[in-house]
Amino acid sequence: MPPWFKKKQQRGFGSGDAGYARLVDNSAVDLSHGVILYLEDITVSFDGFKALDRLTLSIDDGELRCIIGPNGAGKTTMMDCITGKTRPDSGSAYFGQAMDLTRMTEPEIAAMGIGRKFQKPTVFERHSVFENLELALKRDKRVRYSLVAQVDDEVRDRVSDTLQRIRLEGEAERMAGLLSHGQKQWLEIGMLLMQEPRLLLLDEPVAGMTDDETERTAELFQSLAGQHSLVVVEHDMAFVASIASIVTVLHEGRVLAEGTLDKVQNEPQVIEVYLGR
Amino acid sequence: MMTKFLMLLMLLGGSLMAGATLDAALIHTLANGESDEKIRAIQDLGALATPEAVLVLKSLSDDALFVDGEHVFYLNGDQAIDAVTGLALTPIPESSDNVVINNRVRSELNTALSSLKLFDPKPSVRRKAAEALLNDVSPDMLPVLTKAVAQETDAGIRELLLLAVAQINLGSPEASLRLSAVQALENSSSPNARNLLTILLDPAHEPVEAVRRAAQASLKSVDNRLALSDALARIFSGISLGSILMLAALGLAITYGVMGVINMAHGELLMVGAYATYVTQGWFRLHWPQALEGYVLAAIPVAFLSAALVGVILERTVIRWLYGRPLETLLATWGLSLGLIQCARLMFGAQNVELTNPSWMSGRVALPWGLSLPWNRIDIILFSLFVLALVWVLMNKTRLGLFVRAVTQNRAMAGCMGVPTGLIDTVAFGLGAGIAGLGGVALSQISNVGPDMGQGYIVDSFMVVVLGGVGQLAGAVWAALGLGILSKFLEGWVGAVIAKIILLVFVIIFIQRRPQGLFALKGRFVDN
Amino acid sequence: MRTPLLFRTLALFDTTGWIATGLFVAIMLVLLPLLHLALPEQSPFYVSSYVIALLGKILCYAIVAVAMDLIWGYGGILSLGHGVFFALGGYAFGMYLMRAIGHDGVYQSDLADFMVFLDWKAYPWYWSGTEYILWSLVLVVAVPAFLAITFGFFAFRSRIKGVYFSIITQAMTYAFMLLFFRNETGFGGNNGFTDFKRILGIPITSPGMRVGLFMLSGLTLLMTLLLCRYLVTSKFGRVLTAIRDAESRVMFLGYNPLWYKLTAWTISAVLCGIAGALYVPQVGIINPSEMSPANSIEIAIWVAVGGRATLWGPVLGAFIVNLAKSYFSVAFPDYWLFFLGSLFVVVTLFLPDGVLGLWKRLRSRVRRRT
Amino acid sequence: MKQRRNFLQATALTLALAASGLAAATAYAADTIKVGILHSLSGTMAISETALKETALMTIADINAHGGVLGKQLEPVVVDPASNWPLFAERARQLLSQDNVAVVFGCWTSVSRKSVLPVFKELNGLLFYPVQYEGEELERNVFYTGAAPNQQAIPAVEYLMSKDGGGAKRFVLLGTDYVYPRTTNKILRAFLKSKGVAESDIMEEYTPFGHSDYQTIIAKIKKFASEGKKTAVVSTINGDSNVPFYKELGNAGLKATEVPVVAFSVGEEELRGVDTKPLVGELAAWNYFESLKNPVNQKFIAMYRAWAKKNNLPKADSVVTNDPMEATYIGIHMWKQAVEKAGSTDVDKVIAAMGGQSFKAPDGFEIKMDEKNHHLWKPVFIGEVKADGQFNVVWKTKGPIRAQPWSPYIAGNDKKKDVPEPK
Repeated sequence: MPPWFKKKQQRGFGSGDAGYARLVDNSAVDLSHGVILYLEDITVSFDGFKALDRLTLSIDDGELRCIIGPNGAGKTTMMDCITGKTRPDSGSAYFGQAMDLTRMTEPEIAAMGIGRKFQKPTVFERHSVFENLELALKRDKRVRYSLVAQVDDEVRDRVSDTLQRIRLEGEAERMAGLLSHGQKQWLEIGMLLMQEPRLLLLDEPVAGMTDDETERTAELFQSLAGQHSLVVVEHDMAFVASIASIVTVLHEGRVLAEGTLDKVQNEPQVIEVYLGR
Repeated sequence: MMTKFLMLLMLLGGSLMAGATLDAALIHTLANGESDEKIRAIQDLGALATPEAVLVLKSLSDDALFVDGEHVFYLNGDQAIDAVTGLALTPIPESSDNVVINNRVRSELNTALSSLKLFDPKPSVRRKAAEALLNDVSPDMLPVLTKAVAQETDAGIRELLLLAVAQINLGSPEASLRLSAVQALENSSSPNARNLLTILLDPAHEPVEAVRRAAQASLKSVDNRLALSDALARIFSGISLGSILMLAALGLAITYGVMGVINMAHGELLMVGAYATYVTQGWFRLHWPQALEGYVLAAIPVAFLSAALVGVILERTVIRWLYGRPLETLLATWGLSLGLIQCARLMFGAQNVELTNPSWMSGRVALPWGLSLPWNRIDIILFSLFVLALVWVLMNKTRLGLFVRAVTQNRAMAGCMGVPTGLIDTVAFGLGAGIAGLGGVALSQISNVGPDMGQGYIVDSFMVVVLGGVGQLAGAVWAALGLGILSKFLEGWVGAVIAKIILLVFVIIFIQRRPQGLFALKGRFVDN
Repeated sequence: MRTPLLFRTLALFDTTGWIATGLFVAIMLVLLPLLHLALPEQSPFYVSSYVIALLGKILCYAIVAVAMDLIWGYGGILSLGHGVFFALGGYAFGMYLMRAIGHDGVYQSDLADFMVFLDWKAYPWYWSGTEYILWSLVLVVAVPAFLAITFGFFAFRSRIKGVYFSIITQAMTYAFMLLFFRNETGFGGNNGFTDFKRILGIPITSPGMRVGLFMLSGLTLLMTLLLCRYLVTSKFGRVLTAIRDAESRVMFLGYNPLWYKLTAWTISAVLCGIAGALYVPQVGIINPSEMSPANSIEIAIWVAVGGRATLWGPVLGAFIVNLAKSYFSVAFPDYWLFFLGSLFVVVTLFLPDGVLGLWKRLRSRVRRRT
Repeated sequence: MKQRRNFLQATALTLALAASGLAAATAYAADTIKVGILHSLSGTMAISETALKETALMTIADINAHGGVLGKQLEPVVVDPASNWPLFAERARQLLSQDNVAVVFGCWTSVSRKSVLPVFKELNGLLFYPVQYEGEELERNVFYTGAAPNQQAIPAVEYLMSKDGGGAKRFVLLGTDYVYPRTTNKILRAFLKSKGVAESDIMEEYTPFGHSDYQTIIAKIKKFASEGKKTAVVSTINGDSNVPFYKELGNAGLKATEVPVVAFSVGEEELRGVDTKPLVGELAAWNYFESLKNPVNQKFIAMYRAWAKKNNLPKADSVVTNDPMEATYIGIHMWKQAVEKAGSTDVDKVIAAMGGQSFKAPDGFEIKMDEKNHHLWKPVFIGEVKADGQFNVVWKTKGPIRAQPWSPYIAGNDKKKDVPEPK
């Protein structure tokens, strides 16, 4: 047993109940093969309609992958499967080598180190920006701790770092609901950063941003790649072009093509799907 | 034995005395005597069997025989007819009293009248009299019955009469008669026959073994038939309860299920429908009394429209401002329900109001295996099918239904396509309210109509809709039927209270297991 | 570095806040009791037992309102079944009160009178130990907590929320009401518990006991407010409101909303139970109609009238609605329901933040002008 | 900061409201005698209790018109406990401690009476309770002008067993599940046993309040009745459930001549909201019927009709009188007589003067308050429902009979004293 694990246990987090949102060091993720996310043969159907049809996909550690595809291609359903919101009818989903995502709840998966940004920016509108980030901070997330937790200097430091990164320094005490759409997107990304995830799932992160903001987002994502793995779903091709090396095209719940953006854009099936016959 | 003799007399010589006046002393005993004396007078009059005597007995049975000092009279239209002379009394006596009879006298009177009825020209009257006899037949009626069997032309009624004769013959001293009676009773499904047969199982009562064995066999077949009819009756009562639950919940299935409005005033819309029925009845009484029987039918559109109107007003004034805020809607509509209750109380008084079942909703219909089902419940089941069909057609076969479904699925898109969403909301809510009003018509026929009546149905209605699955009309139907039948079987087993508690717990657990109800729509949009 | 509990408690309010709290204590816990006990009945300042009983009852309701606010205002979970926790707390303490009657009942039996007429020979098992006040106080907390935990665990685990949750809580309280109406259930059926004689040997009708219970209710309300204030200003409170506003975001941050909701729900239920236990000896009766769905909905309206997601709002709401009820149902009995009904409608349509919100809005408007 | 302001505002508002509550409740001594009326005017019990409030007001107005009591006018104080049992206690306390009323006429359900009892004992008040009830109670501060079980239930069952009543041999004891039916049925069961009715010939069933689906129970009764012997149903079904019960009974073809039903809670007022067709011939046992023919009753009925018209009561043209209304009327008059005898409204003196008071009641008898047990002597009538919602009296006792609040059919009651415990 590695020494860090023992230490955590001694602090009393070793409860056997899987329902607890345990603080687990995400170095626990077994990355021995360099793959951080592995989906195999995932099928999800809603009343006969197959949202995902034997989808197989793998993401390398530290990779920045873009997923594109027309509406209804299964992008959001895929994210639901990874984050535990939807249980696949069949197939398997592994985080690293050993963690079976299909058997875990959303909070467990989040605690393992998968962060997710929604299509519609979802922040706590009636909390201040500071509180939003503070809640996201990687800490013990159990009730017991929350009852005695205090905002200490470490928390303040971490939050102000992130505020700087997402350029919301001046807005710390503002209600999140009063931010602009683009600022909310940034705040949500900032919350993901506070979580210190291994893998970030970002659903249309630049929708509603100004060109300037989009550019800065691209920079941010590129700076994150390497230490984190990122999966970005996006419609904005210019943005995709500016950040991704490898692009996966989904269609009707399956991988239609995969490769560099140039390569997939020239594939005849992709053109057909996007432009119609 | 007295009766037997008198019956014979009546049959043989009754008609000779037609037109004659009645014995004044007899009539006065009938009017003023003690119970025992009255019974004797009734028997005497029954024996006379003249039209005059029958009229007097009938008036007595309808509480329409009056006494005023020395005059005993009954009413015929506007005239008071002297019971003794058969002549009209002028002027009509002012202060008069009913001739009071108690149940014992009334029962005697019924026997006298029903024996007379066995010879009525109308088969339906004869059938009823024969059916009544099956449950209460006494040995001294044998001669009358034999005579009636001989005269009877209708095979069905004859069979009934023969069963009655067989019941009497079970007590016959001749073993062969008893045996054939026992065998005849194999086809009976009257509990009375069952009791009589049970007695024959006892060797102390029945010395002949063959008869005992036959009785055993007959008893078994009667028992089977009774058990079957018992089970069928229970299923029927479950379906009946289910249809009532469905009528109560169907309006909610539209307002809540389809539109997503948590309408806690739903029960009060039922109440509006019920009061509309009451008002219709009052109108008929006042303006069109000869058609009073049909008031329930006339109340259907009235109830629909008045409840729909109330619904539209609620939607326009309150509910429309709360779309998308379900918990606030819940509280506001609860407030509305309190207001509606108090309105009803101020308009109609705190007391329940009186609604008369029309004759086609009273009484019961006899079916094979001794099963007999009450008309009002049958009518309500049919009515619920009608309402269900109406809702189905409205929602699936009309433009209105199309618009409603479009608006509820994607308001913005529907608006873009030119659907007047605001108007559709109002109309749809009005429709749901109107359907609730129809439910109120049905409830008014089996239950109390009072200001608080709606409160009793709100929890049940929500249970049905939630159990069936929000947005699923078919789900609501199955849920209502299922809950109805389940509750009736549980009730027979553990009693009404525990049955209700079990059902509530069942629904709570069920929702925990399947939050989307019986007929869930699966998909991405469910949670959002 | 941890801040000592005392400092953290002191930090719940600022100086003026504590002065105001002191004022509340002075009036509710000192002035009114004194005016009742020390003055002669003829004095114009005498506070009659009726007023003490009325205010004592409303104090209990205020505790319930604050508890409801914790779960609804802060947690976004509207319970239409809080009456059941209130009543269970009341019944739990009522069991002790029944046992304390001793042989002074109508039948001079060890058993409660209603058991005598049901021909029961001994107390059923769930009554055992209730002759000790401590055990019944344990039950006051444990029974609502147990019900809240079991019900809440399954409901929250199945992610039942919003209106669904409201409806099944309503079904729950309805089921309990039916159960308690049954005579065989062993809680006195429709009549419930009544004719209490004494607590710890002190007659329940003595002025000292009445004032004691009144003060205890005031104190409990104060403690409830402090506790809830602490909860909602802690990280727990922030997570709870975050769940209210965006539950899925909270989940994807790694919090399990189940435990947060369950904790708040259970605390709320226990507070209701305690309020019920204080309520029963003061009004002298507990019966199943306390569990009727209508009563539980009324609790929600106290909170809504005062102002959701504020702590003093519900207290204010409980006082306004109940004093109005006392006044209206004597002065205009016919219009009380209209008043209550329109209160529901007006508050939801025009006063989403309740009376406190209205007050704030008015004042800020006045300030802007000057 | 925010919290502090909230706090101050809340405190200020609370105090203002509390103060207004105090001010409203101040009482003044005047040249009137205050009389409290404690009946639910809203909620589920309003159906029954509103009429009692009107009767009380009418009787008080009548007494005032005839010179009042001890030369003073009576001043009624009406409060509405809204069918809420704790509220009954609160309102009783209000009447006794704020309004200082001399006497309270009120309550209907047993639970409301149980709820106010401690208040009356604590504040030494005086309550007149006008409704038939289960007995098993005798309080110094209460006078019971309704029937005890032996003045209603037992004579009714005796009648059913008699030749005129049909000679019933089997009994269904059917009731709503609360104290009155439970106790009554317990007494009846013991009584039936003493008359030689076997355990297997008694069926006891209870339904919850507001129960409206009687299909199952009627089927059970039908089966029970078909097992050979003459069966009768004794119904203590309460209020609203009666209509569905009788409708189902009628539809099931159980006629009064075959299976008679005698009810203890169905009177003229209850029949007003009912289609009486299916009920004709069913029985009810009471101590008063509107249809009784005697001058006192005619005067009583006329007085009430005039009152209803004058005060525009709902459906004033069809008001009826019933047993609890008569009991209210008697109670108020007897209290007046006792006050006059005692020369004071002092509760202790009035209690002492009540015993032995007699009054010519609308039931046609000179009835008296028992010297000892705080209950009235009452005649018993059995009536059959007529189509117009009135009753035909088919049987009555020879004269008023004495109440037995402690039924001899309940074990242990033989040791009970027939006088209330002194203060």
